[in-house]
Amino acid sequence: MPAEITQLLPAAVPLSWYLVLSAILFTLGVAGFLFRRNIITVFMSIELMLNAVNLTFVAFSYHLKQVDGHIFSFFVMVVAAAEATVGLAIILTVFKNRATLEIDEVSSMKL
Amino acid sequence: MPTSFIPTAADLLRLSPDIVLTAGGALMMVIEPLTSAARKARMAVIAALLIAAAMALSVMAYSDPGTSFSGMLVVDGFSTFFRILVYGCGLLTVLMSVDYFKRERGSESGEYYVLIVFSLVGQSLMASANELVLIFIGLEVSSIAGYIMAGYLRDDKRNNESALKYFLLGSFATAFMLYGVAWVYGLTGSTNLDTVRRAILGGAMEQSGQMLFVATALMFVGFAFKISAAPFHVWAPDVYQGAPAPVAGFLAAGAKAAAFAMLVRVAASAFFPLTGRWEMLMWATALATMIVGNFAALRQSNIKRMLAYSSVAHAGYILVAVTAQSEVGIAAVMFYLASYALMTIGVFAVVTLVASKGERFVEIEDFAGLVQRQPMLAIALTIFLFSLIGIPLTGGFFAKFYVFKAALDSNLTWLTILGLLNSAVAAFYYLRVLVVMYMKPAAEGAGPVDPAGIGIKAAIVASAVGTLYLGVYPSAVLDFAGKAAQLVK
Amino acid sequence: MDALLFLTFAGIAVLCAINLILQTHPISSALSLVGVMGALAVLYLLLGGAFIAAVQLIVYAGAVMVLFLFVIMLLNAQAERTTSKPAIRAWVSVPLLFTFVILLASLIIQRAPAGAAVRFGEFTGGSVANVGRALFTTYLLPFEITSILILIAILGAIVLARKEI
Amino acid sequence: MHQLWLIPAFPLIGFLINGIAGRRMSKTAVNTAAIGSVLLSFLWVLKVLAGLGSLEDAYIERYFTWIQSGIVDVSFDFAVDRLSAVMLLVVTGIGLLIHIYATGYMSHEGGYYRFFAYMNLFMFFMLTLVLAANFLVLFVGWEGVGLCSYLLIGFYFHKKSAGDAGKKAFVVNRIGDFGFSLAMFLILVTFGSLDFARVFEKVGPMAVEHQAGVITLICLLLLVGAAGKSAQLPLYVWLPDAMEGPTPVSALIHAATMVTAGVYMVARSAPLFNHAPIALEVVAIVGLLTAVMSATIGLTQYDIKKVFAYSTVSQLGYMFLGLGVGAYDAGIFHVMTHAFFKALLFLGAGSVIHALAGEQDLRMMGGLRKKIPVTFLTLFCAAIAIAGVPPFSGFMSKDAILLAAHHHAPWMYWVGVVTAGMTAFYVFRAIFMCFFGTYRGTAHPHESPLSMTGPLAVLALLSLGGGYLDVPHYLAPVFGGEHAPHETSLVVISVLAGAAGILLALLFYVIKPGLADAVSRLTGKLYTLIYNKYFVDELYDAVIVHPTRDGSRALLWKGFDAGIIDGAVNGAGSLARMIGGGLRHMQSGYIRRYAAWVVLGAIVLLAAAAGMGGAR
Amino acid sequence: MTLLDIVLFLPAIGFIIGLLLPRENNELIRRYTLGFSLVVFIVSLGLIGAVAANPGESSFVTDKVWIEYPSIRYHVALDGLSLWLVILSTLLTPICVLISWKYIQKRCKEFYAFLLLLEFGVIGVFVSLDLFLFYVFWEVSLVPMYFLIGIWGHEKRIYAAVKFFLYTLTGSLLMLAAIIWLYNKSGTFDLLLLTDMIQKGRLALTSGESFWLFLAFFFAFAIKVPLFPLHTWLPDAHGEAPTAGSVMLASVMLKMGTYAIVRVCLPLFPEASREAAPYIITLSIIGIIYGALVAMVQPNMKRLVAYSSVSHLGFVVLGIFTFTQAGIDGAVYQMLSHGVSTGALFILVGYLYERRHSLEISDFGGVSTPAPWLSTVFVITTLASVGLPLLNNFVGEFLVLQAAMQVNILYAVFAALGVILSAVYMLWMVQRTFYGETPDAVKHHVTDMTGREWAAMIPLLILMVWMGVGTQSFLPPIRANNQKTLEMVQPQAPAVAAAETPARHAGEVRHAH
Repeated sequence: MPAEITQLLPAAVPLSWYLVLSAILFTLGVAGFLFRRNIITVFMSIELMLNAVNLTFVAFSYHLKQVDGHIFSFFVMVVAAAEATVGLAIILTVFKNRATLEIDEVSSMKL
Repeated sequence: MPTSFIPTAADLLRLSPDIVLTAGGALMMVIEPLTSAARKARMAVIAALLIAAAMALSVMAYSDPGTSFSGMLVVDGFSTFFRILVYGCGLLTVLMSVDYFKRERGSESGEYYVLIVFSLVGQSLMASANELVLIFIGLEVSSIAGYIMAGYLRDDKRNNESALKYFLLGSFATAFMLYGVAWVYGLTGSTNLDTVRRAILGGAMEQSGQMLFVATALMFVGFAFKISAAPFHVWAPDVYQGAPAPVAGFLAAGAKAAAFAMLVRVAASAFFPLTGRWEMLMWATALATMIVGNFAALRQSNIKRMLAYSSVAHAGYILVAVTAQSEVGIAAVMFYLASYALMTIGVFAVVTLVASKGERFVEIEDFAGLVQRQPMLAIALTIFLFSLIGIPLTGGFFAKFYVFKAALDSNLTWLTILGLLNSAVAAFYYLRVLVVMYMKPAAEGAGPVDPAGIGIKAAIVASAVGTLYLGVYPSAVLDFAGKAAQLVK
Repeated sequence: MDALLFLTFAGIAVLCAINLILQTHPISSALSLVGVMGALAVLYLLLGGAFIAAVQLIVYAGAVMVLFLFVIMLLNAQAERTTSKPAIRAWVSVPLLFTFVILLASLIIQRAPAGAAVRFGEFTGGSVANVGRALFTTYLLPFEITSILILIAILGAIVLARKEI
Repeated sequence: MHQLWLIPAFPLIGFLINGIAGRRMSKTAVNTAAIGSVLLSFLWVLKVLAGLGSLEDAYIERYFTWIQSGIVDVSFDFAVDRLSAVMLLVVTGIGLLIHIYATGYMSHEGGYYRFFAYMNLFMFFMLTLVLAANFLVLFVGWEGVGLCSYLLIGFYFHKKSAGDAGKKAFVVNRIGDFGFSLAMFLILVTFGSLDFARVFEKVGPMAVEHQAGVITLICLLLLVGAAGKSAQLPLYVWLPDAMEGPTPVSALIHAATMVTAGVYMVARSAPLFNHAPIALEVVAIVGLLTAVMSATIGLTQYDIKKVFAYSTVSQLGYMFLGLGVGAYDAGIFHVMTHAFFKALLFLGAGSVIHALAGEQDLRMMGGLRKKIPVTFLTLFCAAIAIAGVPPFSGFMSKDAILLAAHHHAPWMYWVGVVTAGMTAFYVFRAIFMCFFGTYRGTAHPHESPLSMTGPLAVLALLSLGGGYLDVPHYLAPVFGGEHAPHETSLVVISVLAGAAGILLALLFYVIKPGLADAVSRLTGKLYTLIYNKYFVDELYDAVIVHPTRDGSRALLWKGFDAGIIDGAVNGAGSLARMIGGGLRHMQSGYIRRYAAWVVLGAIVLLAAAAGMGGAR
Repeated sequence: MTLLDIVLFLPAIGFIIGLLLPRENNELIRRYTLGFSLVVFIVSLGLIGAVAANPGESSFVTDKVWIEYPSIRYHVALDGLSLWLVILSTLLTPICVLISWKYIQKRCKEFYAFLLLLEFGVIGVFVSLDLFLFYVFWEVSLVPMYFLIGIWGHEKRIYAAVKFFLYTLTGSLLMLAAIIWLYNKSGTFDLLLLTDMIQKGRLALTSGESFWLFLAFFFAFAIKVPLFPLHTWLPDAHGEAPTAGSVMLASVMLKMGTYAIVRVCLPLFPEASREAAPYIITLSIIGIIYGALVAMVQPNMKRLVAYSSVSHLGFVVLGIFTFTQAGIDGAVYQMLSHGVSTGALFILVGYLYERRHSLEISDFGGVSTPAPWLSTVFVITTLASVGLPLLNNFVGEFLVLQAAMQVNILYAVFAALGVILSAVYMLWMVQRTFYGETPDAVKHHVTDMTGREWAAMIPLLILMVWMGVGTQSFLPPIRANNQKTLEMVQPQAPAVAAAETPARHAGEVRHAH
């Protein structure tokens, strides 16, 4: 690796870099929710948002020199897993009734 | 960090209602497949007994208030009030669901009651948790159970859609909330409400006040979603309309009460130092919520949807009391939720009955001539609707009264006046149901309403009696709420 | 060195996330998500989260995402049709999202607590032992509650999907 | 105690008997109750007056507190003084005669009992009016007689014109009452009492600047009231229409008694008017104008009762002239004599109408002199009385007024004289058209029964000799004894004017019939104007009635009420629904749009939070 | 448990018993309601003695805690102001039962139950001395009336009922805000206590505050009165309501507004009331004339009477805001008179409707011929309504106009115009309805009054005359109470009033001149 590049970069990464990365990932998750039309992809976008949150937890945990943040992200993973189970089950029923995964076609109730 | 993970006796007592419910729920899951189809009604009885036991235990637990599980859980008046409230909602929902599933699916289903029981655990945790992550987990327990219940009739398109919308949007909003929690954790070094509060008072504010404020805003997105405050209410009409009527009642009453409990506790304990700056935002949210709920409800023809909008509007009234940011306000929130739970469950119980198999009759016009077809049912519905309007001698009146009293106490004069005018607007759409029910003849072919089972009858009578009781003698509940409103000693 | 590692894996995560959004076929999206998760696992390691990095890979990227893939396969989900009327106009959403991310990022850059910069190996509190101890003492209650969550999830799956398909 | 209250109480009892049970009673019983009650009342008047003796001062009886509140403290009091004594005698006396007459006249009419019930009720209110010891009790009688007038005018209620006339009478009277009641309120505010005695006591010592302002205002408002009741300009329009009622009613109410209530009231308030010379002047001018104007209309009418009705208006004008020039006694004197001869005129006319089975048009009469001689004779007596032929009653009273007018302002005298000439002309015109020439009608005239002719005879005697009752002198203690000096030349002139009128009538209608038509053609438009009563009714309709009614309908009701207020109310409702319609479009049904709302909300919140959070 | 409590709660008990009666047996329900309401009336007569003996003070006081916090008390009492209004309510209820005997054929049970509930509500409004309790009753009375109009009304009944409900509710919600505000300031809802605090200066309101509070209260009351231009719900409500509904609405419920102005607005906000008086008087005078003019052109009898109510109630408001003894006495007396005579008018219009099934004046004519007694009674009632002396309305109008003259001659002049106009529209209606040719439709359908109909009318006819002549039976308690109110509104008033009141002259015979 060329030394110039190494020198351009700081020796240690500031905490805010992690946090900004987290924010970007979170926003990308939101964007996924808004732009994708496949229900499963939309759901995956939510998972992306949760991942971003986890990164924040872990980053702050480092900053605070505590273990608690890790525990929180662990809980978030469990929740995500549970959500995934239920969510996919719901998606299954929707698919069975409508034979589509197009999110905009699940819009019979409105106004 | 405690050295032993063996909980003390006091810890267990304070958690006992949830323990009982969890254990009972698990047990029900075991015996459910072993029960013959004809005897599934037993599951409802077991669920009811469990909930009743949990109620009793939460009263007992209150005899020894305090925190437990390393400050995770707090048993105080506030949490006890909401525990009993959500258990009550659960109990009434169990009662009114008995006939519903028999009618819709031809047989009872035990899992439904297990879900109610588990979701009550979640709601009770939302009310009694003293730690943001535990609150989050409680919220997820309650919500995930809710998602499943909303889509319980899996062959019904409306149920599917309702569940999907509720699930996707719910998870979406919770992610925001969680992001806020993460920030709060980073900025204050803790997620324990008391510690957070101390940290904020102790200097976190000076260091990163702006971020902290934004973090609360992120959390508020999640809270506002759950209490269906505008503009985060968008899910509510679709979900309530699509969900089975008893479930819609449960969501509108119990889930909303728990969400408010969580909002109030977080706002009044951890972020109390910040709430002063939240006033303008809360003010606007409360007003927007009332307006959106009431005005949109004017144009609804489906009664479940109308009630959903009305539920949004009521959230707005409650937010008025939250905006007041005083103990009087918190007491008003508590009283309001109690009476709102009774009347809204009552209304949904009546709707459940009138709707008939497949929920065919859920248009307002389908209530025509109800007073002749089913006078007692009509009288009960009248009581609930008057309570929703806020006519004296019903719980809804005192609820509004306390809310606006609290608002005026905090000099929110304009919000009060706008809120009162809003409730005049609200009268219009409730009156429409009354008009149809009393003043229009029954439509051709509208036969007698299905005979009501004992469960739903009990639910309706209990809600009506409760609504009237709160309307005539609100002191008992209000006194308790008043005492419990002091969240931070 | 730290910076380089960070930038590399941050880049991977962001690219994968963007790919997740751009792909129309759910399987591509799912695989992108796995990529994000993997990259994040590395970042966790950098932050001293040994346990969490492992869990991220095993449970999240491994189990949960497999579940996703499984369902996608099961439903034989196709790529999104392009003709469908867009529900959200991009010219509304994109500026909105940019505002959102710039708001957050600028706030973080300007106001985030200026602690010590992150150096790999400086903090090792996220070991399995530490996590385990905290989980069974301070966080006993939430931990137990998550079991209910799992129970409900199982129940939900049964209720909604049993005897189906 | 002389139990004054019995005087009105008798007719009231008669009213109650006939009103409640009359329908089931025989005619005899109805007659007994009706006439008996009035007779008892008359006798009781005589007894009371006899018992009270000379009656130099007012005699007051107090009964009970009626309304007491704040400055208002009014009790039900009756009083008698010489003024009311005269009125009592006239009212009960004439009333009795007319009641008797009516038994004959009404014998073939439906609603016989109802008629007498109303008549008795009228007597009750009229006597209350006369006996009142304060303004409010007077007002009770005042309104009451108006009511009875309304009821009796509309007696033939199935005829639309009768109902209209009744309503018109009531409403116009109400306009008068409007003035009267305002005057009352002002009196109460100014003097702190409504008792005649206390008010008049206080008016004397009052400061002069008050007299110019408040008292004049009070008097003018009283005049409005009096003008309404006594059919003076511009409120006279109801009286000619009031002839829709049965003829005895016209005689009793619209000639002899009720219409003179205004005169009585002004005379009663003389102490007030004496302190308001401007008001008095107005009274005189109004009276004079009314007298002239209605006399001219009387010249052209063909309905026999209308002729006499305009004549009544004209004579009432005379009385007001008398009051206005300060000759209250003369005015009251004329009230009395007028009661005699005008009642007689109407009753006689009634007898004619009765004979002709309802015919009232003079052009359909003629030559009845021989067919109904008694009626003719009595009517002729009345005619010479009203025409001012000496030495009969009309001459005496009218002369007193004219002399006083000359004393006050000579031009008033001259106008009065001209009017007297016209009066003589139109009365004799009626007499001649009716009784002379040849019969032009189709009915079979027959003389009336004794119950009708009897009262006619009595009234004829009174008309001829009534002038010798020296009323002005008797009233001296009430109004003070000043009289205008007697000037023979003036008397002669007025008598000549009357004679000219009679002769002219003789020329036009007996000697050369057809001349009248020629004259009317000659005067053309003027004649049309007068014949149509100066188009006053039409004017009122066009200026007041129609604009009010149409304006109320179009502008107030449809425009303001339904349009603006309800429009605003309903508009608010529609607006709310519109807002609701807009708001529910947030609910597009698309999950992703919902998410966009959440994001939008979150961004707004965050931006606000970042903004506000930065403050610290 | 005082007699007043009994009178108040009897109708509520009757309501509950009524609900338990069998739905099919209409005759039983009618008889029961008639009997029950008569009992209430008779019991209520027992209230008169004690109040008349001590009119300036509260009698039959019950003051118990209802709700501890906020301190809401069941505080009821009766004084000279409320006494007659309570009696009027109890009297009119049995009359309403009588007149509905034939009129109401469908859903009898509910009808009579609502009637009793309405009685409960209105009595409650008149006797509560706790603002909160007052508000509760205020709203409670709204509900049965809403149903009475909405279920048993004519074609546009639903529009009318909803309009009525929303109009009133909007006003009363603002009142609720004001009540709460007062409570937050003072810690009590008790009217007497509040009055005392304000009079003694212990509750200091800035003039801005008291102005807005006054306005909030007054707005609610003005809608109920209804004061121009808030009156447009009234013609609709009256026009569409069943007879009994119109009667209760006109005779009792409108009085709730004016009663409340005297009871609440004046003592609590004396200065604001005084400042607002010219504007309110102007509005009320506009209302007097406007109501009369619009009444004049109404083709529908009930709407005509409704607009006449607007006009008559204008007198009441005018009287109140003159702040003179005579004015307020007259206003209260006018409330009662209007209750009797307009109630009677609505009853009679209802009789006509029962016969001809129309309310359009043009569908009638010549009714006098087939129904002379009906027409006689109608005319008497009309005369009472237009304020003929010796009948009831005259007294109130006289006092009010007198008071107006005391304040400003122009007030009196314009208000008196209303008296003229009332004669115009009333007599015009009488003439078009009862006089003239009798069309066949009328001849065939219209019959004279029956015994039951007489029974409903006779008490009212007696009252018209009694209240017109024997005012001393009614006025003294009213006067005594108003005197107290006046002292609060105008601290300097009592001395002046005493000087103005002429002493009653002694001796029966007195010679003048």
